[in-house]
Amino acid sequence: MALKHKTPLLDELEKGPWPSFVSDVKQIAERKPMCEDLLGLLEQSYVDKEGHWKHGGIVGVLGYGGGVIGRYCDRPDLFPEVAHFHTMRVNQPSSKFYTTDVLKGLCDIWEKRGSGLTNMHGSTGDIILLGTVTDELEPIFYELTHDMNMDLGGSGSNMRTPSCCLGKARCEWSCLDTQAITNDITHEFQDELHRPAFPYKFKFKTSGCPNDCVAAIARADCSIIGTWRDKIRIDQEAVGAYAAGELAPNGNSFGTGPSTLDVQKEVCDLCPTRCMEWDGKTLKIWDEDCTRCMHCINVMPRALRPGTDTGATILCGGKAPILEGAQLSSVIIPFMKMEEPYEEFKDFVDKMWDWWMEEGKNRERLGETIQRLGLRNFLNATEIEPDPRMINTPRYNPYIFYDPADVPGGWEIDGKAFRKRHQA
Amino acid sequence: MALKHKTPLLDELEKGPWPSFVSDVKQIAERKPMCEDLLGLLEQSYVDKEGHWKHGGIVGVLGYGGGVIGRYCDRPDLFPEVAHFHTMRVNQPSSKFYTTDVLKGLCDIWEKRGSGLTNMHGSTGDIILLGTVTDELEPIFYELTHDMNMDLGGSGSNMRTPSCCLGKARCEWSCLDTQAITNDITHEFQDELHRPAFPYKFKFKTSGCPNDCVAAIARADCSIIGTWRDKIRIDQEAVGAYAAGELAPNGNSFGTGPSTLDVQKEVCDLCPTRCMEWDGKTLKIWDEDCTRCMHCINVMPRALRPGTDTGATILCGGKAPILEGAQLSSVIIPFMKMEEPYEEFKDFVDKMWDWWMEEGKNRERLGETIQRLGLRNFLNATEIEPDPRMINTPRYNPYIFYDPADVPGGWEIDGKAFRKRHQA
Amino acid sequence: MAFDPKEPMKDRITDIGPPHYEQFFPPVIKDNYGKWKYHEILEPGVLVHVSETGAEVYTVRVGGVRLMSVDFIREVCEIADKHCDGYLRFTTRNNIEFMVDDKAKVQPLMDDLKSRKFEAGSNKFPIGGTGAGITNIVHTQGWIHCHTPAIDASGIVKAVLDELYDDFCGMRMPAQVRIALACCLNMCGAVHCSDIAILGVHRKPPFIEHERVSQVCEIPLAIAACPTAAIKPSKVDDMKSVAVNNERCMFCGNCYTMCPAMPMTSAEGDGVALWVGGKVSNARTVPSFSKLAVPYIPNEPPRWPTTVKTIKKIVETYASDANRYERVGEWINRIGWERFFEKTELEFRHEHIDDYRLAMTTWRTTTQFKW
Amino acid sequence: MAFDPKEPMKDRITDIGPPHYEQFFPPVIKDNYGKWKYHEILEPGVLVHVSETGAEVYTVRVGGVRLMSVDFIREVCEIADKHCDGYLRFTTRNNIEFMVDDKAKVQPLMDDLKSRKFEAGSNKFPIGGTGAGITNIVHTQGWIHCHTPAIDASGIVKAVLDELYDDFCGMRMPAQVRIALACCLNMCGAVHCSDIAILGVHRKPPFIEHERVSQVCEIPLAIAACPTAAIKPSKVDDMKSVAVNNERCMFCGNCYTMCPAMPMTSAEGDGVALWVGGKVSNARTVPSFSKLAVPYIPNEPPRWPTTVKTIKKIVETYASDANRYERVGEWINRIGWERFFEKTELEFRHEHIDDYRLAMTTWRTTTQFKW
Ligand code: SRM
Ligand code: SRM
Ligand code: SRM
Ligand code: SRM
Ligand code: SF4
Ligand code: SF4
Ligand code: SF4
Ligand code: SF4
Ligand code: SF4
Ligand code: SF4
Ligand code: SF4
Ligand code: SF4
Repeated sequence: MALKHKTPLLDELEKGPWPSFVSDVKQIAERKPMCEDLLGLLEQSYVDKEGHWKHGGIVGVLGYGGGVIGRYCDRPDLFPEVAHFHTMRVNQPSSKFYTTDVLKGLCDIWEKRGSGLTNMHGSTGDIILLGTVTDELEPIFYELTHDMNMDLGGSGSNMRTPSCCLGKARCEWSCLDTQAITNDITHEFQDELHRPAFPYKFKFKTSGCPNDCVAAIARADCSIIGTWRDKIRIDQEAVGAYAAGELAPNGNSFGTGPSTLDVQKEVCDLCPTRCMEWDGKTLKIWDEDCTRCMHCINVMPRALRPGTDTGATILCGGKAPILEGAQLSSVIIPFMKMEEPYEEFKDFVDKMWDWWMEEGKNRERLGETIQRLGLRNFLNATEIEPDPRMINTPRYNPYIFYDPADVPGGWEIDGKAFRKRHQA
Repeated sequence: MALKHKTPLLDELEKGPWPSFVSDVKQIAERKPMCEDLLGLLEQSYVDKEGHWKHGGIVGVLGYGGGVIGRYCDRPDLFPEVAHFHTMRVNQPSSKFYTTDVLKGLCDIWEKRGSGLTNMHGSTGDIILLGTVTDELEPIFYELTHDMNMDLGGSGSNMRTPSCCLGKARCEWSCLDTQAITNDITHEFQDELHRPAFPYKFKFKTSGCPNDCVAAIARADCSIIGTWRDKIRIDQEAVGAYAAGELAPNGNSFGTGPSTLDVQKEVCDLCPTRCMEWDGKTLKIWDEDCTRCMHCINVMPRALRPGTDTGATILCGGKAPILEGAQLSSVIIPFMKMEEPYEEFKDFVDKMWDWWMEEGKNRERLGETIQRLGLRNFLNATEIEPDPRMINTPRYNPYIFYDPADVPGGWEIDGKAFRKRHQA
Repeated sequence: MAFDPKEPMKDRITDIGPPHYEQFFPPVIKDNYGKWKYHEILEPGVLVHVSETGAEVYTVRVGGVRLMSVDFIREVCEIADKHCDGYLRFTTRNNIEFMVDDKAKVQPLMDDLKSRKFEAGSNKFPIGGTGAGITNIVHTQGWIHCHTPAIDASGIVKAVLDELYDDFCGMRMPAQVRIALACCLNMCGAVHCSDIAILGVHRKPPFIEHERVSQVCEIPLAIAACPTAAIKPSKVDDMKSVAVNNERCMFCGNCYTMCPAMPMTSAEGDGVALWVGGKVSNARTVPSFSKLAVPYIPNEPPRWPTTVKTIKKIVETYASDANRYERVGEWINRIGWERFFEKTELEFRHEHIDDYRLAMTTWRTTTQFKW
Repeated sequence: MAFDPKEPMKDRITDIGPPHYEQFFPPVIKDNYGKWKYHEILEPGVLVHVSETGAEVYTVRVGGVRLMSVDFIREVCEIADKHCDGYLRFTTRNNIEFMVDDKAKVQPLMDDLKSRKFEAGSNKFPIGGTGAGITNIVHTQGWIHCHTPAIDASGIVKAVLDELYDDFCGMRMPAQVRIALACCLNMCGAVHCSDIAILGVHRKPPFIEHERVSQVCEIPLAIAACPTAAIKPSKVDDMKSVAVNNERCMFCGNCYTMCPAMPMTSAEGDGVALWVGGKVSNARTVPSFSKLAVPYIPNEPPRWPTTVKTIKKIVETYASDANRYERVGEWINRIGWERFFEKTELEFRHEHIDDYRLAMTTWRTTTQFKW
């Protein structure tokens, strides 16, 4: 069937081996006029080299301040079917396992009430239902909550949909119940998620170990990353097997199959703290110097495993560049046991948010507030003692805000007495 | 002889093995009342835990804007002899070799016309004549210039007295004629040294090699540091001798005498670029990867020497914390041959100063002006092409000031045409 | 019961959050939760995880085109129903994972996946994205949905992954390579910490629609939005508006986010910047930001050949020059930026030198560098 | 001809600059300029440099008390005349170097130097300051001459070097150790890049003498002097003056430099901060700043026992824990700051955490740290 708009430029994207979204959209466009016009609009962008969407409008479902991104195209004259093309963010189940049932259910709703296009998934983690009209928002929300037992995710100045790596579900290294934590905070903080009351957005992400497969440290205002306090578990025999070429190094990441591993060069010499010793027979790890970077474990998964006294390092402040430049999250709590019901963690979150809501400026991410007011201020508010693990290096500038409480007489100098001792 | 003031606290500093300045000053105080009162004043400071000098006054010699630091004590009632106690900065000969003649001559002048106390030397490098009265300034200057062939150094917002390491005079590693350069620029820029016309002070320091024995990179607005472009010269036999324990490692810095050097561990493994290979017989250096850090040469001075195609790396912006925080100098010219009469270098200096005098704010060091206006601006003004050697890392923020000259239509967007393509 | 538009609050269910994850775990996952002992990549895209119980789960990972229709999802479900008892998952980089609990089930699954193609010829389910290969490109909306993009997203990603297809399906790289795309400086994705990042950039300051400003914007918010304080309040023909000091504008687009009357999209100004050397994991070296490699490449729809070629060149240089285990940034740190520009034949320009707030910390304050 | 105060410009000589260095080179230096081949430290404080010509120069280095009287200089000259043909030099760290061109001349020179003591007992010419020892402490004026010091200089230096005397005369350290002192934040010296730095700090904001401000200060300059913009213009009893927001003051003293009516010296507020891990050379690792180790120790004249003890503790910890060739900062980088504070038993406090302009770049943005 011929589509409404010719798309010679887009058609070029049907070529090549990688799955073509154009082919996919063209297929559904045959029965979905919205998709037909979306293709036309996109072709127009390819011609103009400019996007064709208007600045977002505010739409949503009753009682929620987020979860829907309003969108209108700027050429409704040419592409009337995408005049409205709002996105709904549906909160994904933690770590994105699905049954086909639930996916098919979503598809049915979306076939009926939306464009039939989705993003699986959005960058924050939500299921993105891409393109519908204002009138369909409430019915969709109703069906999601009633029929699918699902809810919207976040948008706006609120807690955003938390996400996590797959953790213990299918990874041998996870030091955390990543899904349990994510699911728990998502439910605990539903109000914060749906009703924007923060200075700006706030994201949680949880990775089971320092490999950080959900990129928490780069993308979350609060990054929860699994770690351990005891020793790396070593199976010396398996180390020997790696050295002897009986096993595939790095879980066969290089496709080499079983092949000799130069333990000294590939493991010990790449250890950031050089805290391992290999004499050709026994691998010794000076765990007190290990910074738990995961490298040795990554390379010899059948020989080494994280310790068993596990918990999380909590880091804060990660974000993209807007406004003051990108930040990675910084260590705030070096170690916290993460056990249901996560009281200690939630206490911390409460104090953190109280401070940020009190002190944060409009559109100021947590990391920027900490930058502006200083880590000391944040630590005071969250009642955390300073620890060298929070910093790469102590200050190298001498501009120290000494606490007047530590100084005899505080900030006062008796000027008269001074001038008795010192003539002007 | 009993001195005028009791100094029980200072007397404690006569104890101990390190030479006691108190003993020295007490000795001369027997005939110099100024020193007697200086001791009294210092004792007073030890009691009060506060200094007793007034905020500097402006004094000097005619026609010069610097070279004298005015100083008055704040208890002339108690210590009248140090009511005036000005310092004169005398420009040291490059790298501070002296004949006893010249030193004795200085001593005679200072015995007669000053306190008899000095600093050999001040932090910038000058001979510091410590403490005289206003009336003696001109006579001292006269005698310095006439009898000693000496001149004052800098103070105030001018070029400060340049200084250097001893270089080729007694060091096998020097890639520069450090004294010649220092002497030449000092003489070339006498006007800039004596008559403050800059936004703030400006310092040159020159080290013969990257060991930087004059701390140029930390303390100079323009740091000239020797380096080479060709290969490290290797004497393989001597390498072997080090390995065999026939020579003392690191010029015997550890006092070990001849003793085995583990070339792999102590040299190759500490090379920052790991560009050396040692097979127990031959040392191979991949010079194209060498960053000329000096380590290997330092450890095996009898085996390795810098190359012979020598010159300087010019770095700019070094300074102490005031105002915006300390800076180390940054690479501006990766390599420049430094040959008399240093035309290329002086051209650069002219452009640098022109820019700084044009753009620099009052009391803004060069490094701070560069920070405020950007390295690009400075490079443009000095007509230097950007080079990756100037940076540790390219920018990681996306806040790029694209040059409108590179953009079709520059900064203009035709709003009308835009709104034809895009409805508002 | 269906939704009744007249009584929207009737029977309303809110704040229920997402469904509990556990119900979506395939039995082998549920049974072996927390018991996994080790894993191995059997071939590109195929993983086995072995449990302390002896159980095994085989995962076949396929490249996910994130923008997918319900038809496509239904096809995914069909496959999962057929081979995986109706379970599947998506990865944090938008790949799709089919899991089976028996080795014998792997080959039929793979055969099925490989057999499925779009009519025009592209594969629906490329198997790969594991180990030392190039996995899926994380990306954002582009011209498909957003209002501030300087580039498209899906089209560029398709063009780049066509070029790198063999490396999605292979594992010949020195280490994993993560590529990400964001269509504007908001960077919706971890492009600020990617091995290779494709970023949409504007190069013209906003133009100001004075008639609209006071209607559609809160002027103080627009002013506060500017990181370089380039925006000042102004009056034009008696209308409250703003003025932009173009000299101070670095085209971040944050003012437009706050004020629709300050558009800055333009065909001539917009395009791609490429960044390299970021990383997220704590393995060996610490997480780090992506750094500027190429300040600007024009938008070249439909297949962005210059962007594709440049990325390919970077990838190949890296592949041939880096040591095993070295991520792109680790490789560059070893060889030095002077060598990176030389080897990749990219031009070093003024734009590479930082001039923002922390610029000083990026300058070379040592004589250590290579000729 | 002598100076005539009535005609100060008569016969005036100006702008002649320093005398040419070459005339001060001893013959062996002049003859072998640029020809030196290698050197060796024969014993602490004694160096030999060997020329390509076969010539040798022996250097005996002695600790220089920078504050010296003309009597002391004359004694130095006497020694140089006796042993060194009337030549000598000063090093960049204010030590004195006596050079001879024959090995036979070394011992008599050393004997002479060792024999000279002040009456009260201290040595005049301690031999040392070479190699992996602790050389002279670079320092500034302190209470001897400057107007802004928070501490004395010469007294603290004397007390510290008495304690470290054996290490000035020895070479048992893992690498060279450079200690520096500056008596205020102006840091006249390289204390910002020293292995160990002793810094004078104020802890009370300036008090303002409103009656004097407009007489002795240019108010705009005082305001501009403040890095944190803590100073604002104000009026007090009709006098133009300034006001300081104490909350924003970090006691840098820069306002006082510009305005004598804003003194901030006080016995209770002032004292010592200790810094560690800076370095200047490009050897192995790049030059780096000194970092805060101890935020505050009170002034304890005449011998500053707490300061001395703390430095000694740092030195001994370093000496016993660092690897050969590791400077203090390199050692700390290897073991980590968490271990540094543990091993030195120094308290980690709020003051250690940077909160100035580049603070963000000092935070730990990785999960890598030690327990
Ligand atoms: C849909 C999504 C991109 C995608 O294609 O996946 C998205 C889309 C938008 N983001 Fe985003 N962001 C999305 C994930 C992110 C992420 C990634 C993440 O969450 O892990 C980031 C970087 C991490 C972070 O938060 O710092 C991100 C950083 C931003 C920013 C810059 C925030 C900053 O502090 O630097 C903005 C600008 C703003 O907030 O005004 C922004 C703004 C936007 C807006 C709302 C545009 C705007 O100017 O108001 C976009 C709406 C597009 C549209 O029309 O649908 N978006 N945004 C992602 C959300 C899907 C989901 O819910 O799963
Ligand atoms: C005498 C000397 C210290 C010494 O005991 O050796 C000295 C003494 C003073 N310095 Fe300095 N500086 C001296 C070398 C330095 C150095 C070291 C150097 O030159 O290598 C520095 C650090 C390097 C640098 O320039 O950044 C230095 C950085 C300062 C600063 C901070 C400058 C900055 O940009 O951060 C000031 C404050 C100012 O300029 O207002 C300063 C100001 C002063 C003043 C003039 C006090 C003032 O506030 O105006 C001091 C006069 C003391 C007096 O009464 O004699 N002095 N000053 C040094 C000069 C002797 C000489 O000429 O040889
Ligand atoms: C499935 C997934 C988690 C999830 O919840 O979805 C996952 C799964 C695994 N990751 Fe990952 N990682 C996943 C995203 C990530 C990310 C996040 C990202 O790329 O956005 C990172 C951080 C990337 C970065 O640093 O920029 C990540 C950094 C790692 C590392 C660290 C490698 C390194 O040297 O830096 C390892 C260890 C390794 O591969 O040796 C790892 C290892 C693994 C292992 C081997 C863990 C295990 O024992 O099962 C898993 C299979 C690896 C493989 O595919 O070769 N995973 N992994 C994600 C798959 C994404 C994809 O579809 O391609
Ligand atoms: C005499 C002097 C130069 C001068 O013009 O006066 C000098 C002379 C030598 N230095 Fe130096 N350095 C001198 C100040 C410096 C400084 C500056 C400073 O401390 O303020 C530095 C930089 C310090 C820093 O990094 O913080 C310096 C860093 C070096 C290094 C680098 C060591 C390192 O591993 O970082 C070497 C190489 C070595 O010792 O192996 C070196 C090596 C040398 C050699 C061996 C050079 C040679 O071949 O003759 C000289 C004898 C070393 C010795 O004393 O053990 N010199 N040297 C200075 C003596 C100062 C003193 O009296 O103690
Ligand atoms: S972050 Fe760690 S625990 Fe989570 S999936 Fe990756 S490797 Fe496994
Ligand atoms: S986890 Fe990292 S730091 Fe720890 S021993 Fe292994 S490689 Fe070394
Ligand atoms: S800087 Fe280099 S050339 Fe100069 S004295 Fe030191 S080691 Fe020798
Ligand atoms: S000078 Fe430094 S970088 Fe060059 S080879 Fe020697 S140790 Fe390596
Ligand atoms: S990166 Fe920019 S243009 Fe792309 S989706 Fe995010 S906000 Fe929109
Ligand atoms: S684009 Fe960014 S820098 Fe330019 S005016 Fe707008 S907010 Fe300011
Ligand atoms: S450091 Fe401060 S107090 Fe000491 S001499 Fe320099 S300016 Fe004066
Ligand atoms: S001491 Fe420094 S911070 Fe405090 S008011 Fe003065 S200039 Fe400002």
